[in-house]
Amino acid sequence: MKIVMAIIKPFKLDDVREALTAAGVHGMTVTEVKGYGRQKGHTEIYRGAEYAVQFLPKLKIEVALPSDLAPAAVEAIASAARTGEIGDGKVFVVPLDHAYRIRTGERDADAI
Amino acid sequence: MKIVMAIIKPFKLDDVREALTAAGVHGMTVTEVKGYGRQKGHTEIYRGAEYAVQFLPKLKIEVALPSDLAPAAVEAIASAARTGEIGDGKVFVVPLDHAYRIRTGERDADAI
Amino acid sequence: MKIVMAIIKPFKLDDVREALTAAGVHGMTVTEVKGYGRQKGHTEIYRGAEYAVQFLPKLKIEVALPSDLAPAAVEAIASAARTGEIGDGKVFVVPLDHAYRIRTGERDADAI
Amino acid sequence: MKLVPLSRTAWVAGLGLLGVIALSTMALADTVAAPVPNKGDTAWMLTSSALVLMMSVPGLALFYGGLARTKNALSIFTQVFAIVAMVGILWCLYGYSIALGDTSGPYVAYIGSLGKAFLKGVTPDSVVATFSNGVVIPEYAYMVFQMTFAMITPALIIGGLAERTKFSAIMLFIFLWVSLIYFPIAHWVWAVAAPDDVAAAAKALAAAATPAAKAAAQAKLDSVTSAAGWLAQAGSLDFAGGTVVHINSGIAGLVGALIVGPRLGHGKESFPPHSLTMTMIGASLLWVGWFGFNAGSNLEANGATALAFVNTMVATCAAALSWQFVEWIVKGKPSMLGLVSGAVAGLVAVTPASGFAGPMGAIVLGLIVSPICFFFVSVIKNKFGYDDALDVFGVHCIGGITGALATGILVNPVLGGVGITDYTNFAHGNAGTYDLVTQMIAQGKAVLATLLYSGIGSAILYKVVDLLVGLRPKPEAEREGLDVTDHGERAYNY
Amino acid sequence: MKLVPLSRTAWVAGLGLLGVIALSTMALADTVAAPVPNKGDTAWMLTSSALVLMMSVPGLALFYGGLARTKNALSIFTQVFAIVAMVGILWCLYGYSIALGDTSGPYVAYIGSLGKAFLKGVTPDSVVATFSNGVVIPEYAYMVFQMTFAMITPALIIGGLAERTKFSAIMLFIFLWVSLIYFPIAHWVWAVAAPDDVAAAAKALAAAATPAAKAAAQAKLDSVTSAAGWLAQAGSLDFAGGTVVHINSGIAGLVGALIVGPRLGHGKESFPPHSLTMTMIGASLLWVGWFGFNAGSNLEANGATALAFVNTMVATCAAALSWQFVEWIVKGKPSMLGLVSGAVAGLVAVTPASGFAGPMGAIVLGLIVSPICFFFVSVIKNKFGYDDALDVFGVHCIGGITGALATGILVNPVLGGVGITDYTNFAHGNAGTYDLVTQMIAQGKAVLATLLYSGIGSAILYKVVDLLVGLRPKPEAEREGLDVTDHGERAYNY
Amino acid sequence: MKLVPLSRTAWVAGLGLLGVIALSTMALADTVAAPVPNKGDTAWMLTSSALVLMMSVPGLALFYGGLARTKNALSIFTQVFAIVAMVGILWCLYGYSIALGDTSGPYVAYIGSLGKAFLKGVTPDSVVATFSNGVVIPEYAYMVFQMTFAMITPALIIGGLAERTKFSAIMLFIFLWVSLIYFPIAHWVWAVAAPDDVAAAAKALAAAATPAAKAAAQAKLDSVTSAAGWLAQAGSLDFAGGTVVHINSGIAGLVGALIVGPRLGHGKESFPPHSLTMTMIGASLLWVGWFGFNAGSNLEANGATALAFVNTMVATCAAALSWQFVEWIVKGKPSMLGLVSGAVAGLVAVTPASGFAGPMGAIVLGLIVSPICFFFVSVIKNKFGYDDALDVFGVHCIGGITGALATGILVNPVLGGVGITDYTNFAHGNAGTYDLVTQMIAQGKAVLATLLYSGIGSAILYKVVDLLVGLRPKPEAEREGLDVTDHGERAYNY
Ligand SMILES: Nc1ncnc2c1ncn2[C@@H]1O[C@H](COP(=O)(O)OP(=O)(O)O)[C@@H](O)[C@H]1O
Ligand SMILES: Nc1ncnc2c1ncn2[C@@H]1O[C@H](COP(=O)(O)OP(=O)(O)O)[C@@H](O)[C@H]1O
Ligand SMILES: Nc1ncnc2c1ncn2[C@@H]1O[C@H](COP(=O)(O)OP(=O)(O)O)[C@@H](O)[C@H]1O
Repeated sequence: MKIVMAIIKPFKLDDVREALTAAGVHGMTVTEVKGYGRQKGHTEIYRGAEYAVQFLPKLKIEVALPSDLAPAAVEAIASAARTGEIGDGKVFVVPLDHAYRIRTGERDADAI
Repeated sequence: MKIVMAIIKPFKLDDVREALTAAGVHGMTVTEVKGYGRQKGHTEIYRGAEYAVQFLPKLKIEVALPSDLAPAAVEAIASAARTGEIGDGKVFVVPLDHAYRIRTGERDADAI
Repeated sequence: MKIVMAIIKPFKLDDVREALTAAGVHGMTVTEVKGYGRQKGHTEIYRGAEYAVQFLPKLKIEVALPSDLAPAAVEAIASAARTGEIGDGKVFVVPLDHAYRIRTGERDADAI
Repeated sequence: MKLVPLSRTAWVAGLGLLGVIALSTMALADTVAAPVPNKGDTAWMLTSSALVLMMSVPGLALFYGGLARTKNALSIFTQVFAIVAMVGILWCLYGYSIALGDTSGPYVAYIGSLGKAFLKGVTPDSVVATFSNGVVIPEYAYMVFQMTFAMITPALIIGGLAERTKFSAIMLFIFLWVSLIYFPIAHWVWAVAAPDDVAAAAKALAAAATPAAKAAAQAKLDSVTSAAGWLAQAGSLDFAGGTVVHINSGIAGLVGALIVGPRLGHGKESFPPHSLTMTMIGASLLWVGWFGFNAGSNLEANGATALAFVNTMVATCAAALSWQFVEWIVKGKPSMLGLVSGAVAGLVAVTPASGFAGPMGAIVLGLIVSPICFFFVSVIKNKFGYDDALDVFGVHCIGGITGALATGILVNPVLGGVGITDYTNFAHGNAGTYDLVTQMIAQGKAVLATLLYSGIGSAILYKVVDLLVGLRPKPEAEREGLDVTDHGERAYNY
Repeated sequence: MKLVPLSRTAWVAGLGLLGVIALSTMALADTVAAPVPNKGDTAWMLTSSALVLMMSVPGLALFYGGLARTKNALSIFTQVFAIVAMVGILWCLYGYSIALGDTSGPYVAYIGSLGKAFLKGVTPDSVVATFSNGVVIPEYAYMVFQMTFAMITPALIIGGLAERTKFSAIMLFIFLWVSLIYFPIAHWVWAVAAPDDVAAAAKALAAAATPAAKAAAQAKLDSVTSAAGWLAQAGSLDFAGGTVVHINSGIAGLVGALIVGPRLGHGKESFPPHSLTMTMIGASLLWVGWFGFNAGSNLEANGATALAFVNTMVATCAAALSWQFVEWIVKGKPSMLGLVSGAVAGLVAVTPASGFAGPMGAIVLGLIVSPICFFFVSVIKNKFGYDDALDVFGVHCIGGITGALATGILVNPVLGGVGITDYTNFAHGNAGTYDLVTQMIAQGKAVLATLLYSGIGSAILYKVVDLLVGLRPKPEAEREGLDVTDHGERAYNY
Repeated sequence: MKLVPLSRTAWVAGLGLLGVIALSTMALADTVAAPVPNKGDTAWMLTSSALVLMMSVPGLALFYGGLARTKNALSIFTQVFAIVAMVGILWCLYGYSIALGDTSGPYVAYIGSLGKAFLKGVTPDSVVATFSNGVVIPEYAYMVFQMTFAMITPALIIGGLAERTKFSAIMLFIFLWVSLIYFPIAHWVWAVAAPDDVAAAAKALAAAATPAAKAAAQAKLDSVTSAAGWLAQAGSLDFAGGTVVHINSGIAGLVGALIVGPRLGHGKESFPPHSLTMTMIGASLLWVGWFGFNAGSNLEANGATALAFVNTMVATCAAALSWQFVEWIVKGKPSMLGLVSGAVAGLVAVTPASGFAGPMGAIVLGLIVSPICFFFVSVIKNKFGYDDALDVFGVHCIGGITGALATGILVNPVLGGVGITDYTNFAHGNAGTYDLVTQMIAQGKAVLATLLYSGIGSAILYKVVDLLVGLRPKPEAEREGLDVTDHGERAYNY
């Protein structure tokens, strides 16, 4: 099993969720994060003080899934989240050893 | 070593923390997240506009621990977080290669 | 490839970002989290009610990088984030199978 | 609200004197012109009415809502705002008439009549008496000023019910409560004879030549002076609503907290206030608006109004500091919530006393009320385990009782109070003379009557509402929060 | 703003009568002393002015800003605050003069002159007439009270443009709009002859002995009565600004929403309000401040002022409840946003009626306006797909039309209204007698004139501004949010 | 606060004239009745007092608190609220007496006496003089109005100390500061002779027949006119507190910033405001409340009050726009914080001028003050590296100096000012005639005296407090935030 973890632009969430659903993924967890990368930030000015804001708001999506579904999920996310502009984000795939569903105690493939 | 990562209902945090402590785990990191899954959301109405809110507030708990402690931690979390209602959440176990304690420079088992 | 994930004290973010940049890492994702560990919390009092607050605000930094860069990144983070006081946090290294850049479709080493 | 009708016999005896004075000053103009409102008074009463509305929305809504958890913040706001709106209409339909507008009818000591239902007969030219002879204000201004009191009082109750009571239940309960409990109690305390009517009747009595005329005039005078609420007749002092507003709502809130039961997780989970910033704004606007409440209760803009204003200022300052220092000593840290809770406790306590005490008395009252309320919200509440979520009992009821009783003491001129000085003070012997025991009995009577009538009456109404629509939401709904389940909204979408 | 000049012939005929009355009361003092302001009136007008400023900042800023998304919250606050500041200056430079201060010049039915530009000649001793004979207030108080109306009206427009219009475009548009649309319309409706001038002219006419003198006096009288805006002369009733403020800004907002186009993601993404807490505070402060707006519009502090105050209170209560119950029935849940939207709709609707209707009429108006506005914001808006982001059309324009038309009905004394009772009502025959058809025609004329002039004029101005500086930001800038891209700030850094 | 005692000789010479006028108008009623307060004035003063309280809480608390970081938000709120509460009590105990209530005693040019400590002798019937002959207001209203000034002034200081000073240190410092610095300076500027006392003394002098009687009368007159603060005697104009409030607090804040030292991380970390929404609300409520501050300072409700109101409105508008445009040009973007900072700078600058300048002068003042303050907060502050966290020096002290000096120019009737027109203007030769140099010297004297006395005095007090309780929290405590470490709370628990 894998965890597919994607960093995307916030307004792409609905598109990504729909693409994942279409790809057969029916659960995910989303976190508000701040990203630093090539995309340049902006300057904020508060009276005398100017701040270069380098961290930009992003969303992190985590999806646990069977390994064979991972490529399709990555593809679904990537195509739904793409705008072509810098800062579109990343998709990472990390190994997942075990999964449990708390409500039922189901495990691994049954749990996700 | 493993990282046990659990998605739970927010009001279960204290129960889970206590159960983990009882299981010998003395450190954890908690993140506010939004979950999408089988549990149905609700509708919000703002003047003319109705929105189906599908993401529900959850907490993500991350615990780094020696591999042998993982099953007990998973069990502790699962039993403390269970209500039996849909949406209770998941527990995931992912591999952890290394750990360091910043303050002391201790490593791996000593660090967690 | 690895994901280096660090829990640090919030006011150390800028130092850590600079240290990582110096170490050749040019992207990262930051999440506001709450940490529980040895560092003691504080008590809050709201009229009659006293609450022991055990979770303290921390930042989680996630950096995806080639495996050979990981030790340097860990070292950079650890030395930049160290105050020597309890609660300085942890650095974890977890395996990363694949990485994609959404904008370009680049993969793995090219993506990060 | 400083009318203090004494016992009927005192009235009757005393009025002879007044009549003579009245006669002499009116000698030149037998058909004296009806008094017209002074525009300064009208300006002040309208300003005061706006200020009291601001106490409810946004003041109380924020003070209470900030203390709730995020998931119930909107439910608090909605309840306060909707109660204000509903009571505004009820007040026009019948509330004003039965509480204050039409003090006629067979049970006039207990409730008025419907002669001014739907504001019948009220016009821009209608005037009502103030507490000074010959001074009137537009009836619309008086009506709307009193409306704002009827709006905020029931809204206070939800402090005891917060975070766990259905919106439908709250609306039904408040509809019944304001009709059956608030309107009568407001009548008991604040329905009084107009000074000019008393003077006119007394004048007629003094002028009566024949025994028959004398008897008729006496009867007329009796009827004027007895057309007052029973607590007013009993001599209870309540300048701006210690009993009517604070004890009344506070006890209803406590009874509600007991009947509805504690919030899920009470005593186990922590319920920290979701935004003390909002609570601070709310407390501040309560303070600012309270000048309308207290100083507006003088119904005109004169030196006595300024005194009520000053007392409202300094009792609040003293109580805020006092709470903070008690907390600093007892808990080790002086919290902002403690500071503003003290301010509200001071405002509550000075409400009945604001027109009667002197500033130094008001300061002492402020210093005293905070430790008492602090003790209730931090010791008594925990000991008995009732979940008075936003402390309407601990602050409003206890603060109101403290203030109501202290008023009986602080009115004493020896302590800097104004004494029993209003237009009723012309009676024989001890009438108008301050007597501690007499006054404390009158104060105690009002406190007890309010506690009993409102406490028992509210209990019955909660049970009725529970039968009709159910007081409490389902546990899942309570867990999810009333904002989403009752109102389909969330307070914040950052 | 309750001056109701009837047709010129009615005036002329009627004034003879008035002259006689005036003469007799003035017989003893031929050189009658100039009236001086009553301090109660002055206090009330200054209080009212502060209240109306509070409606804009922070009231409207919060009401609107809370409904925006976090990333545009500051842009709303900035726009409201900067509009207020800019219009305050423009009002002093020329706005006051051409709208109300100098009602002379060749096109006086449509616009005044520049005689008081830069407030020339206004001193602490200058006074202006109210609606009562012999009652004046300091001109500075009148000028600043009316300034606050000119400040808030254009700020309302941004409800239609929110979250997608450049700050520079908004400032330029508002500068043009207030100068070319607001100032004239305010003149049409509110520029009227002073009662004392009319009385003096009538008196002179009555006293004129020779035909030549009579003709001269008649000419003078004509010139006095015709120095009024054309809608005022047409007999349209608009107590505090149903047409001038709400229809005017509401239609300009709709036209703006259409020309600027919908927000990116409109109809696809959800745009939940970022802080309904702020919206609640804003709505509450609008309500509190609106007493200055409506009751202040009587220009003095008397019983009629109190009536306007009461109407403002009860229409709001009724409309808040009414919206909530409609929503409860139609959508299944009573939301807080619905409740406060209803309150604002009620405030809007009662604005033109506040000095004319009786309280029961105001309640009915409140009950009616909310379903109408609800229908527009939840059905019509979705059906036609325009993106009136903060519902300035659905609430202000529609509510304003409802109120403007209802005023024509509710002023009827049979329905508890005050009737056509002001100083113009001395004319022959039916003058001063309420007539439904006549009145509704007058009301309809004002509504239509405002819709057309403001609608078309605004469209032209938007196009001009688009050419000059561009209305809309780049899509990336709109995505990122105007707070950062226009102002370089973020509202919250928790 | 527009009393302008000229030099003693000018007084004496001039009063003969006044005496004659006074005599003639009083000829008919030798034993003239004591003036009674006008209810419009009383209503206005009470309204103003409530408005000024609203400036402090919640206004200033929000304006400042919003600029702080989340972890220190409550500490700001608590400090402002607690200072207000403490000073309210101190004012009653002795502050009022020594500052304004009892202008007797040997050092009356520098400080009053304790004759009204504990408000001894003040009753609802006590009155105090205004700036018009024969016009009085209730002493309680005057006392509480001035109390609100004593409350807000020290609260402003914390802008310089924010986010790094212990609560206990702040409370102790403010206790000392208000007692030893504010009360005296308020006395210097605002303790003046009552117009009626001057008139009565002058009348007695004019009536004195024998040389002995003349000498006695002259001595009496001298004693009346010299019972004033030394800056008042020097002819400094400060209508509502440019020196007493803003320069005074601003310099104390700067000295504090220097002594306490910069916040941890200053110059390295970014300290963005945690909620500009709160700052906007705060600035708006400061504006609304400031009408009480400035227009209330006229002590009655007349045309001059309306002028002060207008000036307060338009200077603020002009300064808000001015700051915004400067920022737009210099920094590339017009920020909301800039806009509202400009508004506050305008309010500060117009404070001393509000009753003296004409509206056009006030607009110019507003346009000028913002660039000056902008320069200080964005260039000077960075250059010198002091950490005036919330810019109390850059906005209040610099704005206050600008306003105080500009007042000396704008009062010139040629520039639309009211001139040196009050009751002192009856003197020989140039008395009452505006002279630029004379006036600027008087203004400069007040500015300098305030800067020196407050600057040096504050430095000493900070050192004393540092010795007694320590000014600064431990670094860990400062890192964690004062909300948790000083008060045991957090502002938000979303
Ligand atoms: N090495 C990395 N590790 C973790 N997250 C990263 C890394 N590089 C980039 N990111 C995340 O991806 C986001 C987009 O990256 P950026 O370099 O700005 O644009 P792009 O993905 O288009 O190349 C960043 O804001 C950050 O959240
Ligand atoms: N495949 C998944 N990957 C990551 N998180 C998931 C996944 N499926 C569910 N979750 C998380 O678990 C939560 C609960 O899942 P849900 O399907 O609603 O209920 P249950 O766990 O009872 O089956 C979701 O809200 C989401 O946060
Ligand atoms: N076993 C763990 N798993 C995940 N996070 C942990 C673990 N132990 C500690 N942490 C995180 O590290 C932070 C610091 O840990 P703590 O024990 O307080 O201090 P130190 O790192 O100095 O020993 C905690 O607040 C928590 O966020």
